[in-house]
Amino acid sequence: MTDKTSTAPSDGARQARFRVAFAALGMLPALILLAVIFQVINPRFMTETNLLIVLQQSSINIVLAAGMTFVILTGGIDLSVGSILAASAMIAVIVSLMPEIGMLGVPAAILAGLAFGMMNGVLIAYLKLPPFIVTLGSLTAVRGVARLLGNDTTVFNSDLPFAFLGNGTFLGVPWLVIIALLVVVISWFVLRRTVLGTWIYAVGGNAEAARLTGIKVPLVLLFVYGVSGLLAGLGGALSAARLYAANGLQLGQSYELDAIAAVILGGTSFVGGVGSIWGTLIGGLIIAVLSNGLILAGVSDIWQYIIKGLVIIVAVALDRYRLQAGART
Amino acid sequence: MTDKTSTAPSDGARQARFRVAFAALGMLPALILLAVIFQVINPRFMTETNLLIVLQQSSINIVLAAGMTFVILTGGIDLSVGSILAASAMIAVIVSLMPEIGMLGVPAAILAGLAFGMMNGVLIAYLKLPPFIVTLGSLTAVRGVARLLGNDTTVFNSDLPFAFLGNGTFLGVPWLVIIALLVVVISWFVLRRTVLGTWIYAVGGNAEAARLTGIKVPLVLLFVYGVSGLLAGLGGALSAARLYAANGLQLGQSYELDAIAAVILGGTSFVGGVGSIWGTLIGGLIIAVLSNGLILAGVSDIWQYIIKGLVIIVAVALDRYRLQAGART
Amino acid sequence: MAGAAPVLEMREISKTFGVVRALHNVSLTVHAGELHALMGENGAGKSTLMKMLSGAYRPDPGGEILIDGQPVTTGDPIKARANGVAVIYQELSLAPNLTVAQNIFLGNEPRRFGVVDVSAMMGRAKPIIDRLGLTFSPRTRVSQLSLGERQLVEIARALSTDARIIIMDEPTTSLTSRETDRLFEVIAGLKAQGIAIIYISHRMEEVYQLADRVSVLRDGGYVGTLGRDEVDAPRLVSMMVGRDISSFYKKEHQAPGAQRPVALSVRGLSAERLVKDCSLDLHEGEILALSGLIGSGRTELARLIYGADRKTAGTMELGGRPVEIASPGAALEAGIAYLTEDRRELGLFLDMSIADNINMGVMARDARRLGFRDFAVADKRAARAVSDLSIRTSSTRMNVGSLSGGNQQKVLLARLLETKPRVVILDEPTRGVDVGAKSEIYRIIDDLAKDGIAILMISSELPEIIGVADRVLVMRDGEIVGEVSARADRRFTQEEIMELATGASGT
Amino acid sequence: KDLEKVGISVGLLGNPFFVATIKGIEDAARKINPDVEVTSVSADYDLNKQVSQVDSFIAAGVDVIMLNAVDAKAIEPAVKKAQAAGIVVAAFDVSAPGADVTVMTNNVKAGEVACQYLVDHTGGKGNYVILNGPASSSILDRVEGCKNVLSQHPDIKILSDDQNAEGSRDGGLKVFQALLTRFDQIDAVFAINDPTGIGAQLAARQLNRNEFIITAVDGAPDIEKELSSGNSMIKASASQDPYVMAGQALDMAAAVLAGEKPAEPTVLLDPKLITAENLGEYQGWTAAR
Ligand SMILES: Nc1ncnc2c1ncn2[C@@H]1O[C@H](COP(=O)(O)OP(=O)(O)OP(=O)(O)O)[C@@H](O)[C@H]1O
Ligand SMILES: Nc1ncnc2c1ncn2[C@@H]1O[C@H](COP(=O)(O)OP(=O)(O)OP(=O)(O)O)[C@@H](O)[C@H]1O
Ligand SMILES: [Mg+2]
Ligand SMILES: [Mg+2]
Repeated sequence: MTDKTSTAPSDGARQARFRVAFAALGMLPALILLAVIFQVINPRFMTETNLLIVLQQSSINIVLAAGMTFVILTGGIDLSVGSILAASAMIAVIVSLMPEIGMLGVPAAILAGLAFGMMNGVLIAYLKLPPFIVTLGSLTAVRGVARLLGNDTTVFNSDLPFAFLGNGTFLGVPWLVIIALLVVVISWFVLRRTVLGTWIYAVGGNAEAARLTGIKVPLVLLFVYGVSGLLAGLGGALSAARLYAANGLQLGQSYELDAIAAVILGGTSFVGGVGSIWGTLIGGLIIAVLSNGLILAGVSDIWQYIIKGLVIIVAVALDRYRLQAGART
Repeated sequence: MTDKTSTAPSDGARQARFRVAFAALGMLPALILLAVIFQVINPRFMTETNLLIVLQQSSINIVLAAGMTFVILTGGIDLSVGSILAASAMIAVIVSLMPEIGMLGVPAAILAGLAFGMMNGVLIAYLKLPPFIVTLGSLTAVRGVARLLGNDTTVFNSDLPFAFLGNGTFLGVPWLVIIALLVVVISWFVLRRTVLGTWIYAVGGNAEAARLTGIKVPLVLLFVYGVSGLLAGLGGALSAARLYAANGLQLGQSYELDAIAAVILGGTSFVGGVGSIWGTLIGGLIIAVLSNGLILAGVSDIWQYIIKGLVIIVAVALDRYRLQAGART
Repeated sequence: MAGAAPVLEMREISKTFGVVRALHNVSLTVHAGELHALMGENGAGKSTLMKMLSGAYRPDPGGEILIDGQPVTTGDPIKARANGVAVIYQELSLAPNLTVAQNIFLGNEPRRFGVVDVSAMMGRAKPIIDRLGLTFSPRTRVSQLSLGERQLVEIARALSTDARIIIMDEPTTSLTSRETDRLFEVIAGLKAQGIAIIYISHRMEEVYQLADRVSVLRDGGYVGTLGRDEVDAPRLVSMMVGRDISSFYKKEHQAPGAQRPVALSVRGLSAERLVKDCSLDLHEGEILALSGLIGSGRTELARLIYGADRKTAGTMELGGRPVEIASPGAALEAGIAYLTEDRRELGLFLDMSIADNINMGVMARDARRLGFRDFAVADKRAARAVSDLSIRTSSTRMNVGSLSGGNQQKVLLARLLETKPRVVILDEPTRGVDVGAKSEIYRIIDDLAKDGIAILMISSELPEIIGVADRVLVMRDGEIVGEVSARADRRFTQEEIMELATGASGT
Repeated sequence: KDLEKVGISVGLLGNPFFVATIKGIEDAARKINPDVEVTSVSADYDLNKQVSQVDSFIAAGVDVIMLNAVDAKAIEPAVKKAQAAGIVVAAFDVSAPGADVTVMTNNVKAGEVACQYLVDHTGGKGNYVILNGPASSSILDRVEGCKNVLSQHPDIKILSDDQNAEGSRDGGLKVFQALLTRFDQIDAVFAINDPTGIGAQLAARQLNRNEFIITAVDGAPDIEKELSSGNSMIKASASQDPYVMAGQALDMAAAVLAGEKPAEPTVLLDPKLITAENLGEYQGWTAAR
C-alpha cells in the first residue's frame, strides 16, 4: 500500500496536468484549421497585413469577451456590454471635443463603463435579481442613455486626440491589438494568480459552498460586473478612437452575442466555474477569422450567414469529439 | 405519532398549496400595477380596442415564449427562434402563392419550424453540444436560409388565404389571441399533466439523476427544441398572416430576446427545473403593455428605452421583495 | 472537566422554516477538549442546530450563542470562523471545479499582496494531508474524486483552520473503516489539544467509542444529555425514537446458497477507468455485499452493471439469458434497479415534490392515454410509500429538498421499490440514515430478499455488511480480489474482509 | 378635419437622418396647429413592430400617420387598415403602396449621380467596388441606379457588390479592410451611404491605400466635414434633404385631411450631388430653419 501512496499522486498529477494542457489547447486546432482553409482559398489570407487586420478587428470583441469571461465564470451573464460600449463611446467623443481636456475622453469612457457595470452588479449581488433580466434591462436603458447623450445624432471628431489608440501602431503592432492582449494577460493574472480569481471560480462552482467558507459572494459578483462594465467602457473608447465618431443607437448592437459566443466557443461553461481566458482569446479570434476570411474568399453576404452559423457549430462539435478521443487514450 | 401524521399532511398540504398559488401569481401584481399607471396617464389605455391590440401584439411573442419555456425549463436556451420565424414566414408566403394549395402555407411553415428545431435538438441531445452555441449557430445560418428563400426580397401576397389568422376575429376576439391562448393552455397541459412534462422538469432539475432514473434525456431534449422550433414556425405563419408578407432579413430580428425576457420575467429559472407557463404569459403581457402604454402616454422613443429597461428591472425587484415578504409571514 | 467554564453555550435556540419548526428551544453546552456527540433521528434538527453555530443560518429571535461566555453575532460564516468554529458539513460543500488544495483553503488562502501563495498553500496542506493519509494529490480537481474522497477533503478543510470548536456532521458516512480509524486518531489528537468537538453520527459504535457526553434531539426538541458512563444502546435508542427497537439487524430470510437459481451473472466486466475483469454471480433471494476501501471501484462496477457508464468488455446474463444493457432505461426495463450513493447530485430532484420523486421511475408505466399522468395512482403510491417507509413529512407535495437526509434516502428507496425490480443494487443504502430508519431499511432489504429478489449491496460500514449480507465480495483497485462467505458454524468477520480489502494478507 | 394628432413611425429613430425628418414634420405641423400632438416611434426595421405601431396609432386616434415604411411592399395592409379608420397616411423617404401622399428622394437617381461622378473622374474605366448594405428598397434603388450608369461603360469592372457593410462606419471599415486585402487595384468605390463611405476611407488610410475615390449618398453632417477637409478620398455625396422631404409630406397630408386632393400624390425629390466645390451652398440636415 505504501508504494501506491507514493507513486499514485505524482502519476495522477502528471496525467492531470497533461489533460489540463490538452484541454487548454481548446479550440486552437479549430482556429488553425480555419486559417489553413482560408489560406488555401485565398493566399492573401496569411499575409502580415491581413493577419494584423484580423487581430485588429477581433480586438474590441476580445476586450468585451474578457469581461464577459469573468461574468460567465460566476455563472452569470452580461447582455448590456453593447449598450455600455455605445454610451461610453459617446462620452469619449463628447469629452474629446472639449478643448484642453480632450485626452480625458478615454478615462471618462472607462469610468462611465465601470459605473454602469457597478449598477448591474449592485442589483445582482445585493438585490439578488437574476443577471439575465438585470442586464437585459440595462441593455435597453443604457441604450436609451447613449442616444440621449448625443440627442440621436452621430457625434464625431476628426481630430480625436486619442485616435492613435484605434489606428496607430507601436513597433508595427496596432495599439488595439496591444491593448486587447494586455487585457487578456491581466485577466489571466487576476483569474489564475490572485485570491479574488480563485473566489470567482469558487462562486461559479458552488455559490453556497463559497458563502459557507466565508467568501463575500456579493463582493465577488460586484467585482465581475464592474470589470465587465469597465472593459465595455474601454471598448467604447477604442471604438470611438477607431471610428473618430460614435452613434448612440447603432454602435455596439448585438455585440453581446459576439462576446458571449467568443467565451463559450473558448470552452467556458455557462454553468459557471469552468473555463479560461485563453479560450476566450481563441474564441474571439475564430469569430474574427471567419468574418474576414469569408469576405476574402468572395462569399456573398447571404452565404456568409449560412457558413458562419455552420462553422460555429462544427467547431464546437469537433472540439467535443477531440476531447472524447483524448479522454479515451 | 399517529395523530401527528394524520393531521399534519392536510395542514401542510393546504399551506403548500397556498404558497404555490401565491408564487403562481408571480408577476401578475406588477402587470396590474403597470396597467393602472397607464390608465391614469391615458384613459384610452383600458378601452376594449386597445386591450385587444395589446393582446394581439403580444401574441406572437407569447407563442415563441411558450416554446422557449420548454427549452429553458430543461436548462437550455434557444436563440434561433427569430430566424426560424423569418424562414417559416417566408415559406408560408411562398407556399401561399402557389395556386390551389395556398392554405398549406400554414402547415408548411409549422413543419419547417419543427425541422429546424429538430436539427437544433439533434445537435444538442445527441452530439451534446452546448445549446447556446448550437442555437447561436442556427440563429445565423437559418437567417441566411431565410434570406436565400426570397433572394433578399420581400415576398408578398395580398390574397393570403390564411390572412384571417392574422387579422380576423372570432366572436370579437382576434384569432391571434385565440391561438396564443391555445398554445399556452396546451403547453400547460403538456407540462403539468403529462409524463413528458414531468420529465422536462426533471431533466432541468437534475439531468444526471433523470438519466439514472431511466428517463431518455436526449429524447426529452429533442422534444423541447422541436417544440420551440415548431412554435417559432407557427409564429412565422402568424406573422405572415398578419403582414401578408415576409422578409428574410428583417423579420424576427432579436425576437429571441423578447421571448427569453417573457420567460424569465415570468419567473422561470435559467438553471432549469423551475417555472411555469402562466408566468410566461404574464411576462409576455408585461412586455406588450409596456410598449403600447408608453406610446399611448406619448413618451419619446429615447425615454421609452430608458423607462422600459428600468421597469423590467423594477418589476423583478418588486417580485423578489413580494416573495420574501410572503416567506416571512 | 465538568468544573471548567464551557467553551460553547447555545441557549434557547429555535428555528422555523416557513411552516416547519425545525428546532424548538434547544440548549447545549460544550467544554474544551470534550467530544460531545449529538444524536437523534433523521430530521431531528441536528444539522440545523449546527448551522446556527457555523453561521449558515440565523436562529429565531430569543436564541443566543455564547463562546467563552461572550454572546456572538449569528448568521455570519465569517464571524463564526473568526470565533474559531469549523464545520464539516453533512451535505458536502466543496467547489467541484477547484483543486483539493484550493478547496481546503477556500476563503482563507495564504496570500501575498492578494496573490495566492501557492508554495505556502502546498506547504500548509502537506501536514494535513499526511495526517489524514490522503492518497490523492492536492492538485487533483475535486470533481474527479469519489464521494468518500470528497469527505476527506471536507475534513481536511476543517483541520486547516485553527479552530477551537470543530463540528463534524456525519463525517464518516462515506468512509470505510481504515479512513475512519485514521479520523479517530486525528480526533484524539485534537481533543488532547483542548479542542471541543461536536460529533453527529448515526453509527452507534462510533458514539460509544468516542463520546464524552451524548445529547439527544427529538422532533426539534432537546431530550437529554448522557455522560460517558450512562450511555447504553437501549437507553439511547429509546431517547431518540421514543420507543425500543428490539432487533437491529433483521435477518429472517434464508441464505439461499447455490440452490436458488442465479438471477444476475456478470462475466469479465471492464471499463476504461478502474474496473478490470469483474465477474460475479448473484442468486435470487441473496444479499451479496460488495466491500472495499474508498476508491476501490465498487460504485464504478455497480454503475457498469446498471448501464450508467460504458463498458469496454464483459457480458451479463439475467435469469440465465444474455442481456445487453446500454442505458439505465434498459436496465430498469430488464428489472435491474440502482440506488445511488450520492443522493443529492445523482438521485433526487430537489425542486420537485416528494410525490413526483417517488413516482419518477414508474410514471410512464402508470400513464393514461396520450401520456397523461394518472395523479390518483401517483398520489396513492406516494402516500403508501410514505407510510410504509415512515418518511417524515407533512405532505407528499412538499419539495423533497426540505426533507432531512435520512428521509430523502427513504424517498429514493421508495422510487426504486416502485419499479418492482428483480435485481437491486444498493450503493450505501444507509448513508446518513438514523438508527430507526436504518433498521427499517434493513427490514425492507430483508423483505426483498424473502420475496426472492437478488440484492447487491455496497457498503462501507462493516458491521452492516456482517449484519445483513449472506456473502461478501471484496474489491481492490478495480478488481474483485476475493470472497468471504458464512459457513454453517460461524459468520464472517471484519478482519477477514479488511485483510482482503487492503491486501494485507499478501494475496 | 383639423390636424390635432400626428403619429410618426420611422425605420430607426436613432439615425440622424430620421431625427431630421421628425424635426421637419414637427415644425411643419406646428405651423398648421401650434397645439398639435406628435408622437414618434421607431420600428427598428421590424415589420411586425411597425404594423403594431400603426395599430396603436389607430387606437390612439391620430389624424395623420407619417410612415417611413420598413418594407416598401409589405406595409400595404397596414396602410389600408389605417385608412379604413379614417386616418391619412403619408409616406416619406420610402414609398408605401396606397398611401395618400408620398414624398421621397429619388434613390435611383442618387445612385446614378454618385456613380456618374465616379465614371467622370476615372475616365469611364477601371475596377469598381460597390459597398452594399442591408437589402432595403432605398438601398436596392441606389445600387440599381449606380449599376445603370456603370453598365454603360464596358471598361468598368465591378469587383464586388455583394458585401453587406451594414450601413455603418464600423461595417464599412471592417468590410473594406478585407476587400482591400483581396484586391490590389481599385479605382472607384460607391458606398450606399455616408457612414459606410467614411468607414471605407478609415480602412484605406490604415492600409495606406489611396489609388481610388469614393462617393456616397446622404449628405449627412459628417460627410460635410469630410468634404470640407480638402484631403478626403470621399469626393461627393448625393444629398437628400430629410427635413424638407418630411415637412413637405406632412403639408400634403394636412391638405388631404382638410379635404383637398393633391395634384400629384407622389413627389420624387431629386438628390443634389454635393462636392467640396458646392458645399458652401448646401444647407445640411441640422440647419436651423
Ligand atoms: N432549508 C430548509 N427548509 C425547510 N425545512 C428545512 C430546511 N432545512 C431543514 N429543514 C427541516 O428541519 C428539520 C431538521 O432538519 P435537519 O437537517 O436539521 O435534521 P438532522 O437531524 O440533521 O437529520 P439527518 O440525520 O437526516 O441529517 C427537518 O424536518 C427538515 O425537513
Ligand atoms: N468523474 C471521475 N473522473 C475521474 N476519476 C473519478 C471520477 N469519479 C471517480 N473517480 C475515481 O475513481 C475511483 C473509484 O471511485 P468509486 O466511486 O468507484 O469507488 P468506491 O469504491 O465506490 O468508493 P466510495 O466508497 O468512495 O464511493 C476513485 O479513486 C475516484 O477518484
Ligand atoms: Mg443532518
Ligand atoms: Mg462508492
